[in-house]
Order: sequence, then structure tokens, then C-alpha cells
Amino acid sequence: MKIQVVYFAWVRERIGVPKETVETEALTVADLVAELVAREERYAAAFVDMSVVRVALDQALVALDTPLGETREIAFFPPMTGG
Amino acid sequence: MKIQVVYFAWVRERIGVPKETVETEALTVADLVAELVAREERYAAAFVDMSVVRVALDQALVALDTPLGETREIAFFPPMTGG
Amino acid sequence: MSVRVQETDFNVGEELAKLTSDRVDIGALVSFTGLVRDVTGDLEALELEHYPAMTQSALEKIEAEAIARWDLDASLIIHRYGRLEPGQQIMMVATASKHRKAAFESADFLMDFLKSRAPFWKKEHGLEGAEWVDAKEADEDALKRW
Amino acid sequence: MSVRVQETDFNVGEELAKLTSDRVDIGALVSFTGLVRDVTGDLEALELEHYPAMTQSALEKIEAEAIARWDLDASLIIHRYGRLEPGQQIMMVATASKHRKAAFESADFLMDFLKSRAPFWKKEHGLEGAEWVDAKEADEDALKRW
Repeated sequence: MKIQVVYFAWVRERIGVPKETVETEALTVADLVAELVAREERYAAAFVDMSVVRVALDQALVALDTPLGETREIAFFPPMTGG
Repeated sequence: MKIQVVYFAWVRERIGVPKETVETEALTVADLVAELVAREERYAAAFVDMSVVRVALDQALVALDTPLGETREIAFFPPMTGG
Repeated sequence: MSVRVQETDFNVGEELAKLTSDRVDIGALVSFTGLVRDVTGDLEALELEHYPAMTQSALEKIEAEAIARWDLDASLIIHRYGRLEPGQQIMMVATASKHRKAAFESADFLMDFLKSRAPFWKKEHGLEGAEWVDAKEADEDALKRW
Repeated sequence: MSVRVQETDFNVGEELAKLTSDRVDIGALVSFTGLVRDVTGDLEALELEHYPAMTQSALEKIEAEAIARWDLDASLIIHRYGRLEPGQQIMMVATASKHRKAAFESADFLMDFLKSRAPFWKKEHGLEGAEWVDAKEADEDALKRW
């Protein structure tokens, strides 16, 4: 399936693009992360410590083991610093 | 000794004047209250329940058993409702 | 760090702007505004009586206590007296600090102490007559939090 | 009850006045303003990045949660993005209620959730270069209070 992937803050900077479309057969968020990490060094640099990376599926925060299901957009970003 | 006595809110309304000078030999706040209550009905009406009357000696809140000492001004009023 | 007791109205926005203008050390600014609320629908006015000789110093004492407890960069208390109509402003406090926790807690603290330790008394004038507002036991209890 | 995500500045005084104008049911109004603080003395600007597709709905969810928990008569969240200089306003929340406790608690709650659940990221641009602001563990812990 094709999924839109968006990145923010230092995750975006390490990966080098704000968004991209990814073709994947990954079942869960963690599967997709593993797939990206295996592809290129810049993904490995962004996802080296997943405890400081947050994930949203279609704009809702989820855990790493969440199935991708029908997700159209997945976002990766650091812990938020609003307010 | 002569002491200035001031009243606020419903204490003032029951006593009928905002302030007056009282000549007294009372040693404590409680003594002065007892003396006033014995003088006239309007004091008795104001001081019938001292649990809802607050006292300040020279603008500082005190307890009923506080000695009058060198006090120039004593104030009687209901619990405050600021804010 | 200032306290004002006045009959006239005040402008919250202008007061807050003054507290932070030309400053880059303030990260958090909290304000509380108290307004005349018409609970029963028949309130004509709220009359605020106070003890002029005591009010300013009582408010300054409360402010000094907040400054001693929290690391504040600015604070303000304004309290009105006289006759106020429904919807009008009664008083405001503002506290500014580097961090939000200090700003929130100190404003909350100021309000709790203003309620029960500032020499003001409220009388509600309604269509059916006038009545003094009773102090709430909950307000006195609130002081024990601090 | 409104949420605004914008690049432009806002006027706290005007926003608060709008919340309470023509109303006689509001007794307590609390506001929090977050400002750009120059901690080290060499901050040139704070850059706020956000996730446009998510920001508005994330803030609305946080506001809805506050409205569900407290009896609020009005609420407002404004959050800016883009490049901000020291001393400038980043965001504000305001809550109005009949009673001060609800107004204070709900504003405090909104801030705790905005800190860790609103999709904003801050980058500090200083004389020595730029650095992303790390989330504080204390901010995440603060959510457990509620």
C-alpha cells in the first residue's frame, strides 16, 4: 500500500524531507520504522531511539505496535513542546 | 483609657454608627465586647454570635482573648468577602 | 509588585501589557479577574464596603507572602470598592514568572487570601431589598491548602 | 469556546473583553499568556513549527476535555506558530466560570495538555546556532495530576 509519511522538527531535519509517499507492506508502525531504518542511514539516524519519537496515524497519537490498517497519513515527530 | 472603635458591614448597621470613641478599662477584646453588650441592646444584637465577628487591633486581625494594650483603634466586622 | 485600591474601573489588557512590556525574562503570565455575577437575575448592584485604613496594607501583606513563596517577576493586585453593576469588574490579580507553575499557584494563592483576609464586604442590592453576602466556609478552608 | 492557530499576534485584553462582554453570569475569568523568554541572553528568535493538519483538532480535543470536566461559561485557546522574538507572545488560554476554582483549574489543565499534547515544536535560534527545545519530563508527569 501507499502511505503518506510526514516528519516534524529534528526528525524532519535528520530525514531531510518534510514528507514523502512510501510504498510498504508493513503491518504496524514498528514494522514500517524497521523497514525505513533498513533502507537508508538517514532513517536510522532519525529513529535510533524510538523512546523520543512520537507517532500519529491520521493525526491521532498512537503507540508503536499499532496496526497501520487503512491509515492515509503517518507522522513522526519528537515529544511536543507546545504552550 | 479612650479607644477608637470602628464597625463595618452588618456589624456597623446593627450598632448604627461607623465609629465612636469608647472610654473603657477593659483588658482584652472579650472584656470590651462584654462591656458594650451590657451597655445597650444594639451592641448585644451586633455581638450575639462572636463566632461570626472578626476583630482587628490597629488594623491587624486578632483573637478575642487578645489584650488591648496600647491599641488606638479596634475594628469589629463580619468575616471578609473580598475577591 | 503593586497594589491598588480604587473606586474606578481598570483595563485588564493594559495592566497585563504594562507588567510584561520591555521584558524578556517572563515566560508565564497569569491573570484572574473577578466580575459581578447576577445569580438570581434580580441583582441591581453589588456594594463593596472596605476598611480604608487597613485595606492597602492587608493586600500588600498578602502580595509579600506570595513573593516570598514563589519566584515572581511581577505581580499586581487591583481591588475596587463602591457600587458595581452586574457584569462589571470587581478586582484582578496578575502574576508573572519564568515558569507556568509558579504563575498559576501564586495567582491562586492570592485569590484564596483576598477572599478571606482582605477587609472587603459585599452587599447585594436586589429588587427585593439588600443583603450582605455571607463568607463561605469553603473559602476559609481554602486557606489551609497553602 | 474557540481555538485559533495563527501566525499573527493577539491582544490579550481584547480577547478577554470579548469573552465577558454583555454577560452577567461570569464571576471568574482566568488567563494564561506564554511569552518568549530569553534564558541565556543570546536568544535571537524562537521558531515554532507545527503540524497544520493536526493542530486545530488537537487543541479542540483538549478544550472539549476541559469543558467536559468543569462548568465553564467561556474558553479560548490561541496558539501562534512561526518566528517569534524574545518578549513576544506565544499563546494564551482563557477560561471563565461562575467560580474561581473551576476557572483556575481548567486553565491549568489546558496548559498542561497544550505543553505535551499539542503538535508544536520549538527551536531556539541563538548567536551560537540553533537548537530544538527538549520536552521536559516534568511536563509529561504533569498530565498525571488530572
